[in-house]
Amino acid sequence: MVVDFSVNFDLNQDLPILNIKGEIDIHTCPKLQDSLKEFTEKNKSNIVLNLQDIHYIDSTGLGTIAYTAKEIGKANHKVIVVCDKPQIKKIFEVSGLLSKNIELLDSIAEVAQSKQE
Amino acid sequence: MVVDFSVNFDLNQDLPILNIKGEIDIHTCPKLQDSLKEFTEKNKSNIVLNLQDIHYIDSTGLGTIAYTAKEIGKANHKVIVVCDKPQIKKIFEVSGLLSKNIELLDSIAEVAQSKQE
Amino acid sequence: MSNSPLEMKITIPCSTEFVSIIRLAISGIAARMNFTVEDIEDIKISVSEACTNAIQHAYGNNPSSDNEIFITARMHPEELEIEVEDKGTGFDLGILGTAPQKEASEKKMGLGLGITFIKNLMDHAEFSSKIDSGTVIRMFKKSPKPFQ
Amino acid sequence: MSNSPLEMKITIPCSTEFVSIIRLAISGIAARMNFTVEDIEDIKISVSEACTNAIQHAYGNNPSSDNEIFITARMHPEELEIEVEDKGTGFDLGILGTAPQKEASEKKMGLGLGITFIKNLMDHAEFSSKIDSGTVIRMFKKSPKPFQ
Ligand SMILES: Nc1ncnc2c1ncn2[C@@H]1O[C@H](COP(=O)(O)OP(=O)(O)O)[C@@H](O)[C@H]1O
Ligand SMILES: Nc1ncnc2c1ncn2[C@@H]1O[C@H](COP(=O)(O)OP(=O)(O)O)[C@@H](O)[C@H]1O
Repeated sequence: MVVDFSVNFDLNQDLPILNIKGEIDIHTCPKLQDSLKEFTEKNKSNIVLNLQDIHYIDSTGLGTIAYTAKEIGKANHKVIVVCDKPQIKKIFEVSGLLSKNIELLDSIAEVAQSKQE
Repeated sequence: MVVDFSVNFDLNQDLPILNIKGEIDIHTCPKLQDSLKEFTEKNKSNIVLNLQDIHYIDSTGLGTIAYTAKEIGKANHKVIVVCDKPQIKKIFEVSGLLSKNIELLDSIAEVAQSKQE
Repeated sequence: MSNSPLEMKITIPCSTEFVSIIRLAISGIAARMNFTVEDIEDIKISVSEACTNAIQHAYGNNPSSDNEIFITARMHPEELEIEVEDKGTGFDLGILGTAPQKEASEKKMGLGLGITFIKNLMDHAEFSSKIDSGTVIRMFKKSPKPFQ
Repeated sequence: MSNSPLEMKITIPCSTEFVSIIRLAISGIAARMNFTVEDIEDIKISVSEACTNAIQHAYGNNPSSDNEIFITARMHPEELEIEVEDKGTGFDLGILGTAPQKEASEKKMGLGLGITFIKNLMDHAEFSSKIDSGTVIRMFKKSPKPFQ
């Protein structure tokens, strides 16, 4: 079914986490863009995009993530995408988007780990 | 999504149970009809239709159940429909189908209970 | 933006496997219009029954890509309108609810429930049918909050 | 039964909220044709990207019931064919993959990924476009077992 789309910041973690739920497509993407813009204007740090509750992402969603990565990359920060769904991971891989400042991890737990390394 | 439809008999219970999964509509109904026909030809007893894993039923499904009830009603047997989904229960109620030989119960556990009463 | 309501049109062949796809698409539209889960179920069943009738009665259950069913969803600001049209046999609306119709329905293992469901589960429904020309059912459901 | 493939046609207005409904309907068709979950995802994304392009580029993101997008799914015995057509601006296919196009895409926050996805995720895709007249994309995916 058509699931509600929501974007919520969790700032009480080591790194700020954006929890996104639903489907990211041309219809819902503007909401994500707004949230990310608001965030990057206020915060100067790495950011975690939690896509565990996302079951669809299209090129507009990837474009928005790439744009954010470019913006925060200027200050040497990066976007950490958390997702373990094979179909979503595949889209990131086909897109050729993964680079040194867009990282793809399987779980939030791995974020903490990768920080320590 | 479009879910697979399946019909399975469980004859190892007090009463024979037909476990039905998926959506009952004009497309899947013939399969249900065949199973019920096969059953009523071989068995002379009450029958439990377990609709707990059904998320849709239409008038063709109700028609098939009513037909079976009529057939086995000739030998004073009845159809016990098990279902606790409000939307499915509503359809049975709007249909006006529930009668002394089509009974609607919320759980398999209640079948055993209603037998003892 | 033009003033006419947003409209989605779907054409399916008279073939049973497409009815569940229509239910999916119509649920999607209804969810976008903020209908409740219960209302969405009611709409799904009503549209599904109209399509089922077209397949069973209008085209005599003869699956063919020539026998088409036309479904139109119109998203009005305050209600969803759905039209299901076939170009099949048509029927005499006067028979609805009569004894001979009940008998005829039962012969085909039907219960005369399809139209009963549409009338009971939608807010309003209009039927028109012409022998040898086809049937159109238009059904309406008020949306919980004004749309757009 | 006629020999032409079963065909489902959907017309939507150029409005973003309909793209998810197209995905639902297309998943339904693909599931009926026994495609794997992975294939269904690939088909969903490809069709969705084609619709998104029509909304963004063909009709300049101007939601209107006059600007329509036409989606046709044809269930061939061994493959699913999906056509997405718009009557919008059209574009020069020659620009695809060139540096100026990449630049233009990026200006619109795009990545030039839509068509890349379609080409990579479907077995085969054909593009045709005419300036001021519109664009048609036809895409094909072989089904795992012959259908029907
Ligand atoms: N689209 C249609 N084309 C032709 N006849 C129809 C159509 N829809 C309904 N009918 C007629 O109206 C009768 C009642 O329909 P319905 O209430 O759905 O009950 P049922 O399908 O169980 O017979 C049908 O038996 C049929 O004769
Ligand atoms: N339906 C269409 N109508 C007009 N132009 C289109 C259409 N589809 C694609 N294009 C053009 O092709 C370019 C590449 O499309 P695409 O690969 O989807 O990337 P993006 O949408 O990110 O720019 C678009 O920027 C646009 O100029």
